[in-house]
Amino acid sequence: MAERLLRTTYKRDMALIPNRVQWFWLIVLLAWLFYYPIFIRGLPSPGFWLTIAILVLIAATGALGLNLLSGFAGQISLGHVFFLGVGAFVGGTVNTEAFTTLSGVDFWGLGMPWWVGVLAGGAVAAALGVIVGPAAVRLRGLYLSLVTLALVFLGEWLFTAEALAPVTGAVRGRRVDPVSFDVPVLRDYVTKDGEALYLAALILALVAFLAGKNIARSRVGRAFQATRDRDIAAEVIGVNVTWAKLTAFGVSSFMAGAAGALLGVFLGNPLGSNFGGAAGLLISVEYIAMIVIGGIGTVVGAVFGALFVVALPELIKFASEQGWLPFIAESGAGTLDPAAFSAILFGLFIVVFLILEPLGLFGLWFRLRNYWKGWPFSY
Amino acid sequence: MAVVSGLILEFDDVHLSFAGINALDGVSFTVDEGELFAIIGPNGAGKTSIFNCLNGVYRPDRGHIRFKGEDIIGKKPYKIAESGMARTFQNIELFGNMTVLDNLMLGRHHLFSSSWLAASIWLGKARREEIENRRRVEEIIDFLEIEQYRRYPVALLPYGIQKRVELGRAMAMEPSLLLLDEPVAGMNLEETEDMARFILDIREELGISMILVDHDMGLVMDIAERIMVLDFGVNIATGTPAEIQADENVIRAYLGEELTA
Amino acid sequence: MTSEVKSEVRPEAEQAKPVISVKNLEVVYNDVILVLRGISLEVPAGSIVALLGANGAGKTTTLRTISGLLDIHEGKITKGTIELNGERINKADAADIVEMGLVQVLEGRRIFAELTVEENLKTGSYTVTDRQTVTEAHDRVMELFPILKQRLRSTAGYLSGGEQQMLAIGRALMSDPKVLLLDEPSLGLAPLLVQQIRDIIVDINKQGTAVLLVEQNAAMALSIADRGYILETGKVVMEGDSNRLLRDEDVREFYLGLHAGDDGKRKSFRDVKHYKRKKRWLS
Amino acid sequence: NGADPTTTTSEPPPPTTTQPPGPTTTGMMDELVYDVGFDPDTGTIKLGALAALTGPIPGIGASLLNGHRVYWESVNADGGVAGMYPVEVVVRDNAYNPETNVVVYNEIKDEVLAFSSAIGTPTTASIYEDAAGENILVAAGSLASQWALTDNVLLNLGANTYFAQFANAPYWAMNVADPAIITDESVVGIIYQGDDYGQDCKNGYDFGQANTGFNHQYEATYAATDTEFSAQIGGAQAAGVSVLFICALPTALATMLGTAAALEYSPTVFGSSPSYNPVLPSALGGGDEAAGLAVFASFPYYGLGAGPEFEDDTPGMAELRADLEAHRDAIGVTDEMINAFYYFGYTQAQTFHILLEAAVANGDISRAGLLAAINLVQDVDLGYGGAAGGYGATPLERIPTNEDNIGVPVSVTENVFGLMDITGFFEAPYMADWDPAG
Amino acid sequence: MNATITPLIAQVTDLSVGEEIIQLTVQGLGLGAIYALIAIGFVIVYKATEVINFAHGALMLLGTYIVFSLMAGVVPKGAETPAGQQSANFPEWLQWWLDIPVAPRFALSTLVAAVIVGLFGVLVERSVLHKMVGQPVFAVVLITLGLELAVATAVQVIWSPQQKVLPSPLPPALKLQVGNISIQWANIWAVLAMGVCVLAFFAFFKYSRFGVAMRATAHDQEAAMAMGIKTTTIFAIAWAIAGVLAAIAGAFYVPARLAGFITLTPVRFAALSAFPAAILGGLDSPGGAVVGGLGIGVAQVLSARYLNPLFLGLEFPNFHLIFPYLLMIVVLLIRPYGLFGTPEVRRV
Ligand SMILES: Nc1ncnc2c1ncn2[C@@H]1O[C@H](COP(=O)(O)OP(=O)(O)OP(=O)(O)O)[C@@H](O)[C@H]1O
Ligand SMILES: Nc1ncnc2c1ncn2[C@@H]1O[C@H](COP(=O)(O)OP(=O)(O)OP(=O)(O)O)[C@@H](O)[C@H]1O
Ligand SMILES: [Mg+2]
Ligand SMILES: [Mg+2]
Repeated sequence: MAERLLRTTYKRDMALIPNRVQWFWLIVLLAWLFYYPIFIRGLPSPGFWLTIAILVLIAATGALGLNLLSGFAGQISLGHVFFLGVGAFVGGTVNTEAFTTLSGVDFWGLGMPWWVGVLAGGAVAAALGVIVGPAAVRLRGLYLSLVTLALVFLGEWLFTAEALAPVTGAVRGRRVDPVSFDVPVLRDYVTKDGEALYLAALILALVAFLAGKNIARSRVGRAFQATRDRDIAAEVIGVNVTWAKLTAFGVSSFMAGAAGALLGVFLGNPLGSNFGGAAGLLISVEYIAMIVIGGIGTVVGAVFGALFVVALPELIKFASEQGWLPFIAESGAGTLDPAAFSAILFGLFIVVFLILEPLGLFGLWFRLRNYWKGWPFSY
Repeated sequence: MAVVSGLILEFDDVHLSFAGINALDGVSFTVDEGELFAIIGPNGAGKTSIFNCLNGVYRPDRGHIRFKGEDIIGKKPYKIAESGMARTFQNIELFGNMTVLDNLMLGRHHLFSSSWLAASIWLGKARREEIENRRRVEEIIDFLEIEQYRRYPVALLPYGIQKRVELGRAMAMEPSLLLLDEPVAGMNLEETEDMARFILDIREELGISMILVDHDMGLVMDIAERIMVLDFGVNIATGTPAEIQADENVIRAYLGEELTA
Repeated sequence: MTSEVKSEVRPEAEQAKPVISVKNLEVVYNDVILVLRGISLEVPAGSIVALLGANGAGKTTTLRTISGLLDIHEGKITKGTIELNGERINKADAADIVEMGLVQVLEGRRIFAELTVEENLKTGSYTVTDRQTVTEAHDRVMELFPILKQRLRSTAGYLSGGEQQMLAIGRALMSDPKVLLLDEPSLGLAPLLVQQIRDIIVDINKQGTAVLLVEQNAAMALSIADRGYILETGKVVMEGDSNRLLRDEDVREFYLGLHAGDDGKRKSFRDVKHYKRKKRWLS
Repeated sequence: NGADPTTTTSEPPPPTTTQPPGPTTTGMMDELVYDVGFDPDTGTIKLGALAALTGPIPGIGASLLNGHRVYWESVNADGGVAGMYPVEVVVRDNAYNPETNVVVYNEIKDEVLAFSSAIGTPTTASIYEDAAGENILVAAGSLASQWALTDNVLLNLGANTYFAQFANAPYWAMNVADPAIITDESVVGIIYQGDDYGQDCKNGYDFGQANTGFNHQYEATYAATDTEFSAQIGGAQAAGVSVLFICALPTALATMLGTAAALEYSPTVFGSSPSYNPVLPSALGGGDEAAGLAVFASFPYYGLGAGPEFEDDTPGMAELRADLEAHRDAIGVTDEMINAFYYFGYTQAQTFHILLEAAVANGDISRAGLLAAINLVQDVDLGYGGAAGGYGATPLERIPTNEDNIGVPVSVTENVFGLMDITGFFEAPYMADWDPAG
Repeated sequence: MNATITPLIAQVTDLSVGEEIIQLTVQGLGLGAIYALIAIGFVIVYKATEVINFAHGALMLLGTYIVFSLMAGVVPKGAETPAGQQSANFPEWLQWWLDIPVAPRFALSTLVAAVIVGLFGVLVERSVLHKMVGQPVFAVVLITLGLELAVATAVQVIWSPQQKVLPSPLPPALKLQVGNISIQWANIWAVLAMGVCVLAFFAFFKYSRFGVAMRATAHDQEAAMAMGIKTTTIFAIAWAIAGVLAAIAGAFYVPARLAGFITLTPVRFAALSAFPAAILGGLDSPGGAVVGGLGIGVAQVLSARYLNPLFLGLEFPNFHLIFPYLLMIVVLLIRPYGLFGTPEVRRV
């Protein structure tokens, strides 16, 4: 136990998981995450629990990226969905074989393994992320946010353009093949496309989380935060703020693009208008909601936030459709039916939650953790 | 690099103006290697503006600034920082959400060379660098006696400690010229004494040249070797503390009768 | 430089009824951090009272509590009362307290950086409806700080540190307050200006404004104050007539830098060794 | 497709026609084969409906769903499918959002036999491949002709695709209408929404143009969020367009026509469904329906894919009205829900019902059995006065109808669907040549 | 079923290119006036709180439906709500209201809606945002987003999601002919309404002490309070004004932009389309909102007419969708705080 209190080397002090207790819980958590698809096989509506989990993992990856950009580097971006879209189409093109639809439209495709698609989606998104550069260098705060909003509309315009049809399928979207693992060991573990996608999304999310943690605690993360808090002072003490901003856009777009590649798989037929216009803006805003509700500027916060924003509305809906919530009209009655009720409830939930806990779930978690740390001598 | 013997800084006929205000109107001075040079003057005289010109935050309209023999006008602030100029600020410019450790590590940002990709994997060089720089930062923390605050977000620390952390951050940059903008403003006597001690020790132990700006005449007169007095962007006197204290112009424009009495 | 200003104090001020009276005040931040541990102090009408103490002692907190700005810092009064002119203001809104004539100059300038100097001054007269008063107050501020007059249309955020401090004080004077709380007004001001500020405070006070003055520059503060309080970690450890405080050995050593053995002369900073000392009143 | 967790990878579905995998069939009908979504104890068939009850089109979503529910309610009132298998519809809201659609689809797909209603083209696109992998039949709440190419997505026999609407109309305007509306002197143009819907219209228009050779001179797109159309309308005007095809949503159509009227530009307009809406005249007239109808007549306006009128005395409409009256209170159908989307939902259920009946008659209501039943349903007459529709064995034959019908606006008091059919169902001779696959 | 209508040959008017540009500019100004009205709503809340109010669209929606209820004589009852004027269900004692001629009734309805939504804005501020004083700006932004979802869905539930018709004195075909140029009355009134709002706004800032107080509050709430500024009053005023502007914008949006046809979504998301206008002019500048709104409106129409065909030929349709954003980016790269926005003070 002494080890838990005293750290004798800097190496140990700076380790991500400095003690055995934390290692223990981490391993429990990981084991549970990998066991999850097997666990839910026995539940009613396993498909629901699996899709929700996949969406949460994909969203968490995207949110981790946005959190580095907005939470750490302070560049609030409304254009995140654009990079998800780039990832979806590029990733889809890379991991799907070329094909021709029945109506004779040719699609490009490389038929590579899923992770190549993920990397390619990330790389292309990162490259495009840097185009925001000139604006990011000159603009600040909400002005920059609203300029990144342009990406949402630019994205819709590009993704639905007939000229890019071999990649995006223009207005009709493109087909994206499922993820597959050609590993015999996993035969009983991955029995369905959905489980394969879950595994891929889990691996990606874990990698993104680790990378996010490392970036946050390294010189890069510090430079991001310095840029966010006081950019002039940061520059004076030796931080190249332009570099920091571009790196932040690059890294965050990379994660968005990688997440987008799997989102494309999830959607099966990603469509330009999913990633642009009003629908796209809502997605961007959802990502901002994730990092704010999770706790802005904290790496775990992004994950909490993804869980809250993606899973909660579905769970409320699930609950009200199961009839667990009272006083609701039947679906489609055009009044307070489960769907409308869930939407109102979710809206109010955000309001109430942020009033009570403006620092987000991370703030809540922080307080709980401190409470338990001190237990039984809390306060 | 052509180092003019003994001079670390030459500030030569610098003019700077903002929408009709002449903040600096042809100011010249030099700082010797290892010297503790002070700049004083009434509020709005242009002291902070001189620092901002040195750092590359402001670009003078006219004039030359040579640091270690190299003209630095037009260079980016971070480049100037890399070449060895560090600074504390009149209004504390620490990163309030970050811990003392992180603030100090930030001072060493330019001493790293690993890429963001390496950082995200935290292997090899990236990790080695983090650990090595951490070691140096701990030395500074020991020196400034702020061990107990190491992991506190700086925003929670008392004002006097924050000022000390800011000094630590500047030290962490391994500078050859240190600019101190009102390091003891708002401090009580005890803290001022501590700060004076640190400044003197830094100079003695590390031999770093310094430019000190402050309105605490006790401090300035006690520790500065040479003082320049600025009024409305014009250099009205330069000399030793004793000379300055006796200067009629300086008394009229800045010191007032009481202090010298 | 000690106490020649003292003699100007009118003797009746000592007996006057307090405008501010704080009794047994206890303040907690975030429900857990106990900062003031039962403070009592009084500001008699028409007097200047100095509040001294180390960093973090709770001086700013005391002022905040009086002017109703505790809420916004997640602070709470858990015990004690505050009275302004005999009226209990524990729960009063900051804006209402200003309407009652009490204005605070916040620590750290806190000017509105994006507004011009003139607009900043306008916010100071927000509560005043009488145009005449505003014009007079404006003229007075211009007279006190001529440099601000040249800068009326400048963006306040671009003023130098000292100019901003002047603006902060000037802004508070715009409403012609009856009670003025000053939190470190001399911070970052040139020596000449510190003298001027001191004179201004005396001047304002002469016009009937009571002043509660928080200062690190103890010499300056005590030279004009009628009374002084010394705060350490949330408690009043010493209080009294400022002449008495000025004679106190500890105060002389720790607040004025004058040492008993040195013929009352200040020791050079070069000679002060870096060591931790003990204050007698704490031991 | 792979998004969806329970897709068996690439292996063909287990055969269900010979031996049911579930508990052996007992009770009702010994030889009935089933797998998912059928409760042998109660004989209940469970169907899924993916509806848009929040999000961008909750009004349309509610109408469509209610038409659907009323129909099944009436089926159940008669004892159910084949008079003995009642239908239970499990409804989920997809908010017209593909991502949500995948989630809710997965939530209920393991308990339902098929999806008798799934609103929207982009939403349906997100699930149909997964559904195909599991032999799940999906009835699309969409008029996109692309569904003709899929094995497991069912088009509504009671409605015409956008393609068919625009491909047939020129023929009617040139050869049937008297006097001809499009002549050699006519300059023809098209304004369409820049999405999959508009694209389908545009393809139909192009096909019609290629076959009739009308003088096409102008083409412009707009975006679904646009509220200002003077550029598109002004462009048509400047190009001298005298017959304008518009593929839009009601708000956009109203705004376009209002702008055209203000610009004193009155081309003959052909609008796809659902461009027209029965309350549009009232809107265009500022609340005065008669004034608005006059504006429509001044172009004049022809509504394509008009469908029947509410008061038609065809057997189909008689039944629709009767079912509505009988069950509206139970379902909660209000007056304002009764519109073309209600009709769509109703006929969609009707189309689906025919398939179910065929499957039951065939003794197999497993998922594969239901899919196979598509081929059993040919030349069905829904009873609305049109030619028979039906499905064929190959995707290319699964175009339920290549017909169109055209109506003109009338007062909503005359016809709650708003358009008076002036042509009946008709099909241009060249429609037989259409090959959606090339 | 036989064709009863004889088709006409379209009347093609011959506008010269110059006239056509004027005609399109006039239309663009009508579009821009609405953008400006909405953008001013953003500006006021931003000015007082530095928050982008995502709930503005929901306030607009609420205003629109209140105007609808008053104009069509409809008491909302969820799914039972009748669709239009034909089925008005106002009680007997309110019939006199429906006898008022349409034009004054529209003006009165707009006024009533403005008051109600203004009060609703105050209510929202008091009950929710009030508690967020001193909290991180983005938490507040998100709260407005949560409010948007709740309020907009509540409107859907209260009035039912089915399409409605807003009876108004401004049907789209009603126009003023000036030479060869037609100007729709709906546009004229939109511009007038916008103008009146802006003038009232300027007067309010000039002749009341709230203007400076509002900016002070946004910048530093504590310092503002120390100056005796009741920051809660300031916030309430800002939200009240935003509510009033939203209702007015909603009332004019439907006849001028949607041809009197109400469905939820276009109104709800209308506010988003005014972002470029607000930012182009400078987020804290009402004058900027006007210039930005009108500028973007005109640019959008002209680009749709003259640039779209070019891009359509390249298989990139609907260029006019992104043109306002491109314009916005170019302006911001030159002037980072918009045309008239206040630059942030940045110094060390
Ligand atoms: N960025 C700026 N824009 C406009 N004016 C400026 C700017 N920076 C400084 N000034 C003006 O230049 C003059 C010099 O300012 P500076 O901050 O250098 O003074 P200082 O000598 O540091 O004063 P203090 O002792 O009060 O800190 C002041 O009058 C100030 O208002
Ligand atoms: N908002 C807050 N939340 C929690 N603790 C606080 C808060 N504000 C102040 N404190 C703590 O309360 C104590 C007293 O603070 P205060 O600012 O009143 O001291 P002070 O005497 O004014 O010091 P200084 O001379 O540094 O201004 C300090 O320890 C400080 O850390
Ligand atoms: Mg300065
Ligand atoms: Mg203080």
